[in-house]
Amino acid sequence: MKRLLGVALGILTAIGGFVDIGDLVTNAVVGSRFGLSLAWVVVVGVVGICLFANMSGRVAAVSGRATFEVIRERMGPRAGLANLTASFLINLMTVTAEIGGIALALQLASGVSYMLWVPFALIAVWLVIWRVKFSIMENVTGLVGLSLVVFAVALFLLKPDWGSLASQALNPSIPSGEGSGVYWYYAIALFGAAMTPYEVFFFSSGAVEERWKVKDLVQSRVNVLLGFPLGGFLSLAIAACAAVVLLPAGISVTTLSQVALPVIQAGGQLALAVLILGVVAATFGAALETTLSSGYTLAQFFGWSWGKFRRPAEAARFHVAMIVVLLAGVAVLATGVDPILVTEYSVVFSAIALPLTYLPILIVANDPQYMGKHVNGRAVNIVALIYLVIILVASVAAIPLMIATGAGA
Amino acid sequence: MILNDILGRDVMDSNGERLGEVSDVRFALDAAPAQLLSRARMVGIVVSPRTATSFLGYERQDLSQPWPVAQLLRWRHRGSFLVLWEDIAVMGPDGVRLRSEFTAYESTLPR
Amino acid sequence: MSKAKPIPAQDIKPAPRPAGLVLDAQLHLLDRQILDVDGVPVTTVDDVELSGPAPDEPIPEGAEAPHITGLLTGPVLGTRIFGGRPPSSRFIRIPWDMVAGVDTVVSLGVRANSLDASWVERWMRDQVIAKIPGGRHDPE
Amino acid sequence: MTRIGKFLAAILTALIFLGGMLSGCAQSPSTDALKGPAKEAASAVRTASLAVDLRLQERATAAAGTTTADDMLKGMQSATDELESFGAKTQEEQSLRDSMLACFSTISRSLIHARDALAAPTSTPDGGKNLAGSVQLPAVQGELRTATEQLDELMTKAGIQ
Repeated sequence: MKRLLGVALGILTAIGGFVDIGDLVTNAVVGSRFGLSLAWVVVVGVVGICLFANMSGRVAAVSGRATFEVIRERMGPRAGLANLTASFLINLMTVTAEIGGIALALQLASGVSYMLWVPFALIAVWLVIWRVKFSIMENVTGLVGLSLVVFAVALFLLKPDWGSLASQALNPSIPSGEGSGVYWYYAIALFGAAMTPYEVFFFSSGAVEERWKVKDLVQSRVNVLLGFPLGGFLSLAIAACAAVVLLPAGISVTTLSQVALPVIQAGGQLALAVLILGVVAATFGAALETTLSSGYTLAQFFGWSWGKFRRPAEAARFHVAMIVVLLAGVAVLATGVDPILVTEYSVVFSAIALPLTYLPILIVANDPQYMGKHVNGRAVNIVALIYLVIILVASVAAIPLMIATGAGA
Repeated sequence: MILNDILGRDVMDSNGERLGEVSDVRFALDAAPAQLLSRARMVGIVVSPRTATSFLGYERQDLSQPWPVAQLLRWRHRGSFLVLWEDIAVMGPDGVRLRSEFTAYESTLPR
Repeated sequence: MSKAKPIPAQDIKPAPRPAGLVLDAQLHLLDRQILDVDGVPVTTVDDVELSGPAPDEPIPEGAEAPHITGLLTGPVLGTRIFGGRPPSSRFIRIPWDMVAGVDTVVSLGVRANSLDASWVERWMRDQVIAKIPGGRHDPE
Repeated sequence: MTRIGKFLAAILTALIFLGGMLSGCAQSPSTDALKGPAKEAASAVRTASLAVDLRLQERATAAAGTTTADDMLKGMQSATDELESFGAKTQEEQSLRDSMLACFSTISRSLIHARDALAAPTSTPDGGKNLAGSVQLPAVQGELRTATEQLDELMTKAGIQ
């Protein structure tokens, strides 16, 4: 019974933890402009993140090595540093976006400008990183983040034409008025939002934090294989809500307040309250994850002591690095840059950096020195290679598409 | 001497003909145990005729997964060989020169 | 760069097998994590120092093979990435005598705090982290 | 590997699209340069309209309503800036730009009205109508609708769908 409860808890936190500001915004933007015609990308992205998160978790549980240690060891210091620089900048952008997301959600709740909420969000995030135990942090934000299910409930309340939604999703076509370049640009953005590299840095380091062993692998696999797809289902619900309400109204999403409109229309003030709670929890959880990820990547590259299971004094450089990242993120927000814009760029840059992260994981997952008898099976390798090709193409196409479409304008 | 001084340097035979680059340096822990671990004695250098970036060691290990990455890397490093310390005449930042009667050994790692 | 002269495949002989553990530096040593005796990360293997020979000078026949004297960390990492070479006075050494094992990590037989390699960590701890309330307590 | 084929096709189309954009600029500069800000304005005014509707039905809170209106005002500001930087060459372009700018300022004005009306509480505990709130909201809604129609007309005239 207790074990079942543990499994259930794991799945619920995986669902709640899957959606972050990037998924929230990108899915709503896409839904409001392309309907569900990009739903297939979410499916492709979710399968990919399941595959590689599971692989990185397995490497961490079996060998005790987190992803960035593996990246440095396998790719050497030069390629490792290039990867570190890229991952760190993306992490920094994502931290900025998530803190902005917390503040924007609080503005939606209070009507007080988000800029005034930023310092509050910063201190709250830092306090949790400084003082709260890893498992508590994960479970609380994950469970509260689950209130984003309100998007799925709202979709039902809106009584959409299910047939037309299904046909949009199953026979994707580019809506009139949108260029194919923009369509593919957003395809890459959605893919990047689903497969953001920080998720595997966090997932593998989290496996070390929680001292997973080989016997925990089954549970981690269940968490990933059930939790992430259900999280992906939430992403689709966000897109569908926007497709049902905003697309016909001629509204294309550029702000978080617009993302909330379909939910308000469906469920009124109660739904709005649940939505804000969910957005705050999801972005707060993601802010924690991305801040920790930037600490993890730096510490693992340079071999510093790291981890929330240690006292801050026993992982001094790790904690200093995270404080610096948080302050840098807030400094970026203080310039008055639109957090939503930062989010949109961060998911596209994520897509660009994906190959650097996923190739070393795949190679180490095949190395018996690390993995013993737990090396990848043939089927996993085949699927992973197909994904590497997709990832590579998306990464190469991202910048040209960004320039050609004026970042999806 | 540090490893960075020789990794990636050109390897020449005694006539000055280029044979490749130092892609790795092999050690063996076969001396009498010291304090905690035996001394690590230098066995020799691994020479790759094409590229010094020993990419992931596929050429020396019995790894064949993931296909075709493993096969590709192995192919890129075909012709790698091991030269023992006894056959090295000079080594340093200017490169490595081998003695005239050097022997090339298979670079595969013992399992 | 000139093309390398290939060695005919039939001239490549099976290698003699040393008695002990065989390590390829690049493959098994460089860039691996170093843990202290309690499993606390100390640093990474940024380079490896050998007992000889004198660089670019002829090695006399029959000279004894060099061995690893220590693992290096600190500024040498920068030179491995960007080139150049720091003076050996700036190396931070972990003597090979302290190494207890080499696997997917390099483990030491001593505590991190006793090593030069951890001075930045100690400085950050004493000057920054310990001064923030709660820095020395377990997370709750 | 049709997916890869699709991606390759995407790169090709992107290049073609880029070319098309460049050549498109040469043919009808007015339409393409106006398209971005016009679409942004259209989306903003419709968003405000929806927010006012939801507030009238007492679904949206005052905080959510004003936040939305505020966000849309910011959007209008950037759309206006973009439109102002558009250098009109012909007489025709100039007049189109000027009427669009006028329309934009109408929209911005109605957005400010909307924000103020949205901020007020809609109903009092005794169920009676509050003077500042619900009385104003329908008027604001009318204002937003008129502005929307005006913009739509202009966009049709400029050949923007």
